[in-house]
Parts: sequence; structure tokens; C-alpha cells
Amino acid sequence: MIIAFACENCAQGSANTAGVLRMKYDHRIKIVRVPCAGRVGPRQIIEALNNGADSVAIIGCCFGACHYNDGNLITLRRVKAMKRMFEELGFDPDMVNMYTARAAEGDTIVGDFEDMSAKTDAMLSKEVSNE
Amino acid sequence: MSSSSFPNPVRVLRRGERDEEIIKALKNEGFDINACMQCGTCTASCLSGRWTALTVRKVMRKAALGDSSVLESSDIWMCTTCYNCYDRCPRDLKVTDAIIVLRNLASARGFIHKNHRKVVQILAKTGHAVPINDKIQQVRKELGLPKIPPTLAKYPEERELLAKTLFQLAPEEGDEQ
Amino acid sequence: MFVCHCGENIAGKLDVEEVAEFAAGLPNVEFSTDNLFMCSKQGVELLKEAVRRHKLNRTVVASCSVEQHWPTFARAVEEMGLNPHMHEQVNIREWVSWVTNDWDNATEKAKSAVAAGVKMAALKEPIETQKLDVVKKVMVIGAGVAGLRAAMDLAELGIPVVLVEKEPSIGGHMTMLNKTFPTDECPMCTLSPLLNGVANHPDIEILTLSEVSKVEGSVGNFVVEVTTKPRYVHDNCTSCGRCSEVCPVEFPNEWDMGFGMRKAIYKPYPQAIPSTFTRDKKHCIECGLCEIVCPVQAVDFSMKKEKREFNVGAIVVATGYEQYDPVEITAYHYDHPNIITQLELERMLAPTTLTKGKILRPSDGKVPESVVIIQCVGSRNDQVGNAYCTGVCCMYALKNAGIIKEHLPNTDVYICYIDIRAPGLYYEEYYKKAQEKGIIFIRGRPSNIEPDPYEEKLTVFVEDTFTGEPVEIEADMVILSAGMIAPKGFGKLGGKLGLLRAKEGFAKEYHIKMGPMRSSREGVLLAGTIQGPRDITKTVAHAGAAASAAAQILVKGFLEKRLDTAIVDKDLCIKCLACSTVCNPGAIDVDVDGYAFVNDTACKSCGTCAGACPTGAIQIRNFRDAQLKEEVIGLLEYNRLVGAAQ
Amino acid sequence: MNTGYSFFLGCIMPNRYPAIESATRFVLERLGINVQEMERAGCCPAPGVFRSFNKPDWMVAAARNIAIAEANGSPLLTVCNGCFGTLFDVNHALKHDEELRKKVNEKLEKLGYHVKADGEVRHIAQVLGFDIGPSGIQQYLKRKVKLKAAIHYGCHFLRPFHLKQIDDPEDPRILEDYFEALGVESLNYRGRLLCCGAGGGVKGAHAEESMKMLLEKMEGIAESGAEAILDICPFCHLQFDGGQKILNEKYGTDFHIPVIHISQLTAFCMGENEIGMKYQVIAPEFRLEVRNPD
Ligand SMILES: Cc1cc2nc3c(=O)[nH]c(=O)nc-3n(C[C@H](O)[C@H](O)[C@H](O)COP(=O)(O)OP(=O)(O)OC[C@H]3O[C@@H](n4cnc5c(N)ncnc54)[C@H](O)[C@@H]3O)c2cc1C
Ligand SMILES: Cc1cc2nc3c(=O)[nH]c(=O)nc-3n(C[C@H](O)[C@H](O)[C@H](O)COP(=O)(O)OP(=O)(O)OC[C@H]3O[C@@H](n4cnc5c(N)ncnc54)[C@H](O)[C@@H]3O)c2cc1C
Ligand code: SF4
Ligand code: SF4
Ligand code: SF4
Ligand code: SF4
Ligand code: SF4
Ligand code: SF4
Ligand code: SF4
Ligand code: SF4
Repeated sequence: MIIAFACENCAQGSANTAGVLRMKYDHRIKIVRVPCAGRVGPRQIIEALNNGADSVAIIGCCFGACHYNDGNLITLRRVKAMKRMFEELGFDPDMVNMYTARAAEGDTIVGDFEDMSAKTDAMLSKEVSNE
Repeated sequence: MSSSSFPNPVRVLRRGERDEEIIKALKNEGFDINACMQCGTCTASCLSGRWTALTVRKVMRKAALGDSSVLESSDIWMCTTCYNCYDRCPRDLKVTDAIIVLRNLASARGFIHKNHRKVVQILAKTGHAVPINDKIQQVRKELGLPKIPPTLAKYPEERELLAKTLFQLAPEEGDEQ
Repeated sequence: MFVCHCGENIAGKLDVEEVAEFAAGLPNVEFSTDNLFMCSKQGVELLKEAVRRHKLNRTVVASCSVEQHWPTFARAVEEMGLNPHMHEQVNIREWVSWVTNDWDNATEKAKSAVAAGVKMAALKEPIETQKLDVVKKVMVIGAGVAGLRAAMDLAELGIPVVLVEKEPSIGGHMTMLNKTFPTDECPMCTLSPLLNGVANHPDIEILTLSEVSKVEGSVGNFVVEVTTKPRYVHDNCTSCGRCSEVCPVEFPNEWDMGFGMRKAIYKPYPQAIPSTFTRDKKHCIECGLCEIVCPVQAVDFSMKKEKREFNVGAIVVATGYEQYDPVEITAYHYDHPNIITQLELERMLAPTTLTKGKILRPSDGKVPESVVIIQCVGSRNDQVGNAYCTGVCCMYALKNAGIIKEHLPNTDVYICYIDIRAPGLYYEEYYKKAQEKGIIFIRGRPSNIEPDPYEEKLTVFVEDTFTGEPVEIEADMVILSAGMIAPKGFGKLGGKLGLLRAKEGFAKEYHIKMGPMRSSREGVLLAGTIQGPRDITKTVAHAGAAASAAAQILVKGFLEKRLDTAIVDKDLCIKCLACSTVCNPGAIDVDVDGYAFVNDTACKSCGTCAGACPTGAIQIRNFRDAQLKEEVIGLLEYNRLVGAAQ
Repeated sequence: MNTGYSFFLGCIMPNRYPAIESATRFVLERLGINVQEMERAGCCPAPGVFRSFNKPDWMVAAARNIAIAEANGSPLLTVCNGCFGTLFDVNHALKHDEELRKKVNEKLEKLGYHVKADGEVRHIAQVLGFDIGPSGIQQYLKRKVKLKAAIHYGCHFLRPFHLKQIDDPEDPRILEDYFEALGVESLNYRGRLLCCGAGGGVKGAHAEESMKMLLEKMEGIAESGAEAILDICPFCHLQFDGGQKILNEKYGTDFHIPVIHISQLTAFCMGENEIGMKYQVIAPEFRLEVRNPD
């Protein structure tokens, strides 16, 4: 399962557009509404992983276009720090990723989704081969 | 279709005909040559361009387009590396360094002037780009200096080691006119 | 729980009945059904009826997106006496049925979404809206054409205005211009009605020689402290000018960019408003002659600096621009007397200055035979940190080149440019007209200007990029089209106002398309060039938009604020203020005990603070950590939830 | 003051204009600055020619010279703009780029050296013009000259500006101030800041073009009525000295303006009579005139 936190502005807009355009994507991706990418902190990421998510993604507006100025950048920094931490603890840094999308273009978020699926699959197959 | 009937055929921009190596070499050195806005500040800065065919702006343009003629022509070798263009470019492109990158690439392809080859040979032989001669040895003596300076000129073994390790030039393929 | 078919949109892709049945088994679910079109009149009635019959206190509709029909159902439950925020919307159309290929997968995914929605609904909290009284008064900072326009528009709506200007007179840069493109009108003629209108408006209070020294409060209710420097002349001054006549001190007038002179007691220019004279303490030698000669005893050396507080509902920032100082580009040798900027030329062309409006070479007063205008000085230049195009200098260069040609038909006028930027109605036409005047256009940016060692001559080095040849132009005068930059002191004012600034120094707009006249802070609006360079046309339009945005806040007399804002749990707060550093609107203050404290009016409910808080002390309503956690668990473990409570 | 310098000779000075070397040694000795020899140092290598062929090799060869100075434990001193350009740039690059330092050292260690790039590379014009300075030099002077001169900065002393930060390359004053302290009347002339046309390997491969550039430079100098050209670089020196003769032969000009290096002029003012003008191509008979000390 992949938990995708999507901001209320561009990310959800883009997900809605993708729906309207009947674009298809991985059913494992489950969207959680948040007001802004900035809302998502380490606690949300860890909790999702602890409760069985294979990976977590956060999707915000394009950089420079955050509706609250720079919540997406703040979270990008958080995600980078989390990735570093995961790496140090011996986990796969791809367990958490940050993306952006544009409300008017469904394919932006679908592209993000495809990347999430690919990364998650790669991660899962690595785990299997490690065992 | 052959374009040979025209002495100066129009350049056709066709996919796959760009010399990607030029663009890559510049990128590797940190240039985004596409950021050049063709303002001509570099050409206007260039003393060489007043006397030679070098038009720095055009060099930048051709490089951005991956036009390999820029490597074959002697234009890039007319730059005296005065850094005027480099210091003045409003897009902050390190123009002189870009020319050096292009020269490196041209050299790798064998476009090296015979006089330049000679300088390299002299360096290998004497340790200096400008070697010492008898007359100067005499002058040095008159001035109260040792006849041979304590440089590589005095240490032949080390000279050889250096010559073997550095500046192995590409063969004389397309010798620059 | 209501699961919608949306005709075939949902029901054609997944098993709606199975989802509704699954929902019925979830903890806390009183009632679950499916329906063909939930948003239809019958669908809404069904919902209302269920609320009544089953005494539901929360509802979940699994249908389309929040944006599409949350308001429909929220209104319905509100009509039933519930808080609208007790309705939860689950999107199984755009996010499930339309994007999933496989029937079973889609059904499963819909179930998980429904489970998450139900869990979330259980934790939903009512959100109140607050009515905030607003002060029906606006402060406009900066009295250039933007500030004047905004002040006038607001005053005409009946909203009182305090207009704060740091200089002794109002009008800003526009009053310094000689003519304005694209009509070549006299700017004072076009501006005067506005200047006088503002000066005489009963609802506008003008404070000159004044700056904002402190800002407190938030939208609807700011408290602004304004510090006014003494003018040393009282308002009863009749502007007779006798003091100025007798004053022995004379030196270059700043307003004339050094092309005119003024006394230590002065008015910057004859039509200056207010017309009261000003004594410039720095240059005054305190001879006292002015005091003696003044027929109305207006001169008063004992005047002191004053501070006043104003209560306003909104603030319009219109502090304009500054001309880029070309001294930084040393290759252009701006320190040379015959190399001047366009703004200096505008003053030289004014009839009141030293040259009496004639174009003369500053060093020796000779009529120039060759004038070179250089574009993009300090703009489009990464080296000096201004990558942007000012967008105005091409136009004023065309204007001034034309004026030089008119004054001196035998003089060669060159414009060296990278691109001529003249977009919009009348502007390209203006360019064409300039071309027809015989101005010589050279496409190339000059590398350097070299003063001749022997003669009063300048050499401009440039490439004519069209021919690809390096060119030298011999010039008597060079005029630099220096770009527009943010006023230097703006950082301090911006800090007091809590505004974000673009890296170029201008005030950052809320949204470049949808709110170019809003700032990063609610209740603070931007007018004119402080948001970025532009010409007068666009400045005036922008100022009008700022005025109307300010009025929007104030005309109703109150603000409605949804309180789904951040809230701090003092028991958890460790006073680290990590939250406050990430809060862009600056909504987090510190209370007397050092705890973070959210200003509800300013909070935009983004939740960035909640993500930053190490202890989870700060939360936003309806997106609390606990709520998000439940939603995530719902999505991931929906199958284990069925019947768990039973 | 400073413990001394590692004296980098380069190529042209010791092998073409040894008088600049002897004058520099004389000046440093009078200033009480200890001179350490750089045994086995080689070509800097010349920025124009060698950098053009292979930048990595160029860096290694330069780093080798820097390493020799580091082993001496003193900052490296050059009297040539070309050497200064190469060694300053490479030292700067190595200092700020650990990755690069590692790569260069890999190759350098095969030659038996190791570079740390924690030292400094300086030009004699900095030492005289800044460290000692126009007023500081006065106490060392035995006499001043009477000379109207055209000062030539050359390129690599001031540019690229963002690396060098010595003086404004568009309107520098450091050399004017210094030479005026020696009694020189510095002239403003057309093309004061122009290149001499020699660098970048142009002189070597495209002599004719190089001469044309020199011609433009020389015309500006001649027009100013300069009695001498003052420079700070043996390569510019070579271009002006030998080049005038070539110009006169090729283009029928009549240039006879002697060229004097900053070390030569300073040595003269400190009392050294033999500054080697007689070994130069142009105006070997030239004698500096003395002005009464003020
Ligand atoms: C050489 C030149 C020629 C031009 N010609 C034309 C033309 O022909 N046509 C055209 O349309 N446009 C022209 N423009 C552009 C025009 O000048 C601007 O568009 C216009 O003046 C911008 O008005 P403004 O009110 O935004 O700024 P400003 O005119 O700069 O007004 C800002 C005001 O705020 C005040 N202020 C600043 N800081 C503070 C503070 N901290 N506290 C209180 N007050 C403060 C200033 O004193 C000033 O009075 C020209 C510009 C230049 C440089
Ligand atoms: C290809 C292209 C790309 C663009 N890209 C950008 C961009 O990236 N960024 C940007 O900032 N701008 C862009 N623009 C410009 C942008 O489209 C316009 O600035 C903006 O849409 C103008 O909005 P408007 O409301 O003035 O006009 P319009 O969008 O034209 O709206 C006018 C409305 O009035 C209606 N109408 C017309 N006549 C009547 C009538 N008689 N009675 C009733 N209704 C009527 C029309 O049907 C229309 O709905 C682009 C424009 C084009 C052509
Ligand atoms: S100065 Fe810079 S931007 Fe201008 S043409 Fe040259 S390289 Fe391009
Ligand atoms: S560095 Fe080269 S290209 Fe640039 S101005 Fe100097 S000679 Fe011309
Ligand atoms: S509520 Fe939404 S999903 Fe249901 S019928 Fe209406 S539009 Fe379709
Ligand atoms: S201060 Fe007095 S003298 Fe001066 S202008 Fe005003 S009224 Fe006249
Ligand atoms: S006191 Fe000052 S202002 Fe008055 S006349 Fe004297 S100098 Fe002028
Ligand atoms: S408006 Fe014209 S002069 Fe001004 S920055 Fe833009 S292109 Fe340059
Ligand atoms: S981040 Fe959390 S703990 Fe720190 S001050 Fe804010 S609310 Fe308190
Ligand atoms: S929710 Fe956003 S606006 Fe509100 S206090 Fe937190 S960071 Fe600031």
C-alpha cells in the first residue's frame, strides 16, 4: 500500500483532473487529504509506515507556487532529512518521497504515482531478495 | 538530396546532427551555454575580435547548437585569454573558460597548431616553454646569476618523468591550418 | 453512510452495494445505504431524512470530490441543525472508480476509502466561524502615483485614509518625469488633478516626512505607529518664498538629480504638495534670516519629531522603486560627468533646472552631436543580481531618444539594446515611430565606455550583432537606462509589516496570477512598483486593484473567519517555537509565559506548524495528528475494522 | 613581517629576461624579504597554451609547482602575470574543491609530490603595490626617476575579478599609485587596459594576429608621448620589447619605447644601476633619468 498525502490545492486538483480524464493508475495508491504539503511531518510519515504502508509520498504544488508560500519546500527539506535518517538506520530512503503536481494537468500527478509504484516495487523486490 | 550544387548551402538543422560532445563537455564544466542571450558584450570586449575573425558571441552560439565547425576553425585559438568577456558577461557565463573547454575538445580531436605542438615538445625536452640558450647563460653570468636556473632546466631525469606523464597530445589528425 | 452510484460513473466500475454493506459493518455506523444520484434532490432528501430518523450526528457520503459536492451535503446537514463540518466527504469517483481498471481492486479501494472516512468522521470536530469587527480606515504607505490612486479610490468609497510619505512632498517619481510614454503627455498635467484631489479630500490625512515605525495587530485591526520628522515650518506657511530668497545656503536639489539648485529652506519644486516650505536641518547654518523675514511667523526651529498611533483595518504598501545605481558596473564609468542616467536626463529636460530644459553636455555645456543610450543597465544582469527585465526602460529610452531628436535634429542618437521590449497596445507603435525619427538602433550590449584621455569624448564599445562586427561609437554624452530596483530601505519596513520579499528585494505577492496586489500577509496590500517594476499605466491599474482588495475587507464592517485554525496544547508545548519559524503569515506569537500562541485571524490553516512541532503540541482543527492517523489506519487496515466494535 | 617567499621563476624571466630576475632578487633583498629557491620548479604551465590542450594535466603540472613552495613553507611569489594566472587559479581551485584536490594528488603522487593548497600565491606587484605600498617604499628609495610612462597591467593580474579581487579591472589604481611614488608621471592613454595580444597561445601560433593587437596597443602608447612602458609581466615584456621591432619591420612603424618591469624600476630607484636595459631589443641604449628626491 502507498499512502499519498495530497495538498488541498494543486495535488488534489491534479488527482481530480486525472479522474475526470479517466487516467488509470496503481490501485494501491491511497490519497489522504491535507491542507498543504507543509502539514505532513515526520509523525505522519512514521505512523503510515508503522501501520503497514509500503511507502509514503507527499504531493504539493510546484515549487514557487505553494498557496501558503513555501510549505512544500519546508516539507521537501523534512523529506530529505527523513531519507537521510532512513539510510542511516539501514532502511530504504525511497520509503518516503516528495512530489509536486499541477491542478490542471492530471498527468503530472499520474506521473508521480507511476514513480511511486516503480520505486515501491523496486524496494519490495529488494527486500525479498535480501531475505 | 545533394546540396553540392550550391557553393554555400543553407545549414540544415536535423536531429542527430548536433555534436552532443560539445554540449556535454561544456555542461560538465558547469556551463549552461544555452543561457547566452547573444547580447554581444563579449565580442565588444574582445581586442582579438577587432583584428581577427574571432566573434566570441558566435562561438558561444555555435557551441550551444553543437556545431562542430567551431572546433575546426582557428577562431577559438585567437583568444588571448584576457578575461574581459568573462568579467563582463551579463549572464555571468564564464566565457573564457568555455573557450578553453572548446580548445581542450579540439585538441583531443587533433586540431592542434604545429607551433603549439612544438611548444609542447620543447617543454618535454627542456622543462620550460621558453628554453634557455647559450647567449642567455652568458647574460645570466654577467648579471651575477647562476648560468642555469635551479629549475627543471637543471634536472633532466625529472624532466623525462614529467614528459612521460603529462601533455600527451592527440595525433596530428586534422592539423589546424 | 451513503454510497453514490453517480449513474454508471461509480456503479459501472465497482460494486456499490458491496461497499455500502461493508460500511454498515463498520464501527459507529448507524445507517448505510446506496443511491443513484446523491446530489439530486432525492439524494439530499434521503440524507436529511436519515439524519432525522436515525438521529445521526455525523454523515459520510462516498461519491465525488470534496470540491464538487461537499458544500451540497454540508449545507444539508446544517439545515438539519448539525455543524456543517460534521459531514465527511469520501471521493470514490475521481480517486477510485475513474482511475482503477479492475472491478475488484476498485471495490476494495472504495471500501478502504469508506473505512477511512468513517474513522475520520468519528473524530470530526465542529468548526465555528467568528465575526471580527474591522476598523474602517486604511493606511497607505508611500505617496507616489500608486499611493495616490489607492488613497483616492478608497476615500471615494467612503473609507478614510492615512497617507504616509517619507519625503517632504507627495507624488513620487512621476513628478520628476519630463513627459510620459506612450502619449508624450506632461506628467504633472496628468497627475495634478489626482495630487490636488488627494490633498483636498476630507477623508484623506497626509503625513509627509513620515515613516512607519511600528506595526502591531492583524487584518481588520492594525495598530501602526508613524514617526514624523519636523518640517520646522508650520502649516500656516503661505508659500510666498521669501525665506528661500534670503537663505544663503545653496546646493544641488535631490529632486532635480543635481540638475537644479535649492536653498536650505525650500520646496522641492514649484507645484509641490503640500505647498508648505521645509527647512533642511542638515544643510542649514542657523543664520535665522528666514525666521525674521517670514511674514506669518511660520518658521519654527523648535519643532520636534512626533510619533502618532493609528488604528487601521488594512494597509496598502506603495513605496515604489529606486533607480539602479550604475556605479556598480565599473566598465561604464558612471562617475564621469557626461555619463548620466535616464532619470537625470528627465530632470535635465525640465525647464526649471540649470540647463533650462536644454540638452547640454554636463562637463562643458556643449550641445552634444552624438548621444548613446545604453539599455539594460542593472537589469537582465546576473552579475549584479538583477536577472529580471525592468520592462519600462526600453519604452522610456524610445521616448527620450525621440525627445533628443526633436530638440537636436542634427544630433546622432544611438540606442544600444539587447531586445526592445514594447509589448501591448500603442507600445510597438511607439517603437516604430521612434525608428522613423532616425534614431540609430544597434543591437548589442556595450562592453565598456572609455572616456577619451585627451578630449571631452567618450567611446562606446559594442558589437553590432546583426552584422557581427565590433563597433566603436564616439559620443559626447552617454545615457544609461538604469533599471528599477526595490527601494533600499524597504527591508526594514517589510520586516515591520512582516512581509515576505522576493529575492530581488521587491515585496512578494500572494499569488502572481490570482493575487498580484495581495502580500504574503492578510490585510496588507501592494500597490505599484513595490511589487515589481512597471510603468504608470500598470501602476495605476494595480493600485486600483489594491484599493478594491483593501475595501473588500472593510466595507462589510466585519470579517468572517472560519476557525479551522491551529491551536496549541500548552501541556505539550516546550516553547521551542519551531512552529513560528515555519509559519509564513506570521500567525504564531508568544504568550506571556513563552508558549506558542496562534493568532486566529492571521492563521491560514496550512498546518505547516503542526508538521514542524517536535511534540505535537500545535495542531490544526480537523487535520490533527490523531485524525490523520485514524484516516491512514482506515485506509490500510479497512478489512480488520469490520465488526471490530461489535 | 613575512618570513619570506618561495621565488617562482617560470620560463621567460630566467631564460629571456634574466635582468628581471636579478632586479627582483635585489629588491627583495633590500626589503629584507627572505628568498627561498624553488628547486626543480618548471613551467607554470602557461595558461594559454597548455591549459588549452588538457586541463587536468595543466592542473597537475601547476600543482607540482605549488607543492614545491608548500614544502618550502613559504608563500609562492611570481613576477609574471601568466604564472600568477595559472598558479593562483589552480591554488584557488584546489583550495575550494576537495574532490579535485584528491584527483590531482592521485596523479601528483606518482611524480613524488603532494599538494595541500593551504598556502598563498602572490604577485610581486601585490607585494610592492600593497604590502609595502607607495608610502612604505619611500624609506628604501635612494633616488626617484624622471619619467613619463604608460603603465600596462596585463590581463591575469586583475582578471578574473571574482577570483583575484585585487583592484577594479575597469579602472585600477594600484600600479599608478606605486609608480608615481617612484617619481613616474603615469599617462592615461587609449587602450590603457587592453591586452598586449600575446596571451592564450596566440603569439606562438598566430604571430601575425598577435602583432596586429600589439599595434593597436602601441599606437595608443605612442600617442600619449610615453617615454617608457612599465609592466609587471615578462611575457608582456617580451611582446612589447621584441614586438616593436617586428612591427617596425612589418608595418613601417617607428616605435622605440623601452619597456621596464616593476622589479627593474624599483631596483633602479633603490640604487641598482644595472637593470639590464642593454640586453633588451628595443632601446638598449636607454638610461633612466634621475629626479631630485623630493
Ligand atoms: C527614467 C524613467 C522614466 C520613466 N518614464 C515613464 C513614462 O514615460 N511613462 C510611464 O508610464 N512610466 C515611466 N516610468 C515609470 C514610472 O516612474 C513608474 O511606473 C511610477 O512612477 C511608479 O509609481 P509608484 O507610485 O509605484 O512609485 P514611486 O513613484 O517611486 O512612489 C513611491 C513613493 O513612496 C515613497 N516612499 C518610499 N519608501 C517609503 C517609506 N518607507 N515610507 C514612506 N514613504 C516611502 C517615496 O518617497 C515615493 O514618494 C519611468 C521611470 C523612469 C526611471
Ligand atoms: C496561447 C495563449 C497562452 C497564454 N498563456 C498565458 C500564460 O501562460 N500566463 C498568462 O498570464 N497569460 C496567458 N495568456 C493570456 C491570458 O489568456 C489572458 O490574459 C486572460 O485570459 C484574459 O482574461 P480576460 O478575462 O480579460 O479575457 P477572456 O478570457 O477572453 O474572457 C472574456 C470572456 O468574455 C466573454 N464574452 C466576450 N464577448 C462577450 C459578449 N459580447 N457578451 C458576453 N460575454 C462575452 C467570452 O466568452 C469570455 O468568456 C495566454 C494567452 C494565449 C492566447
Ligand atoms: S556576453 Fe555572455 S550572454 Fe552576451 S553574448 Fe557573450 S556569452 Fe552570451
Ligand atoms: S578572453 Fe579571449 S575571447 Fe574573451 S575578450 Fe579576451 S581575447 Fe576575447
Ligand atoms: S454526488 Fe457526485 S458522485 Fe454522486 S451523483 Fe452527484 S456528482 Fe455523481
Ligand atoms: S515659511 Fe513663511 S516666508 Fe517661507 S514660504 Fe512660508 S510663509 Fe513664506
Ligand atoms: S537659518 Fe537656515 S534656512 Fe534659514 S536662512 Fe539661514 S540657512 Fe537658510
Ligand atoms: S525594458 Fe528593455 S532596457 Fe529595460 S531591462 Fe528590459 S530589455 Fe532591458
Ligand atoms: S513547535 Fe510545538 S513545542 Fe515548539 S513552540 Fe510550537 S507548539 Fe510549542
Ligand atoms: S496553520 Fe499555517 S498559518 Fe496557521 S499557525 Fe500554523 S503555520 Fe501558521
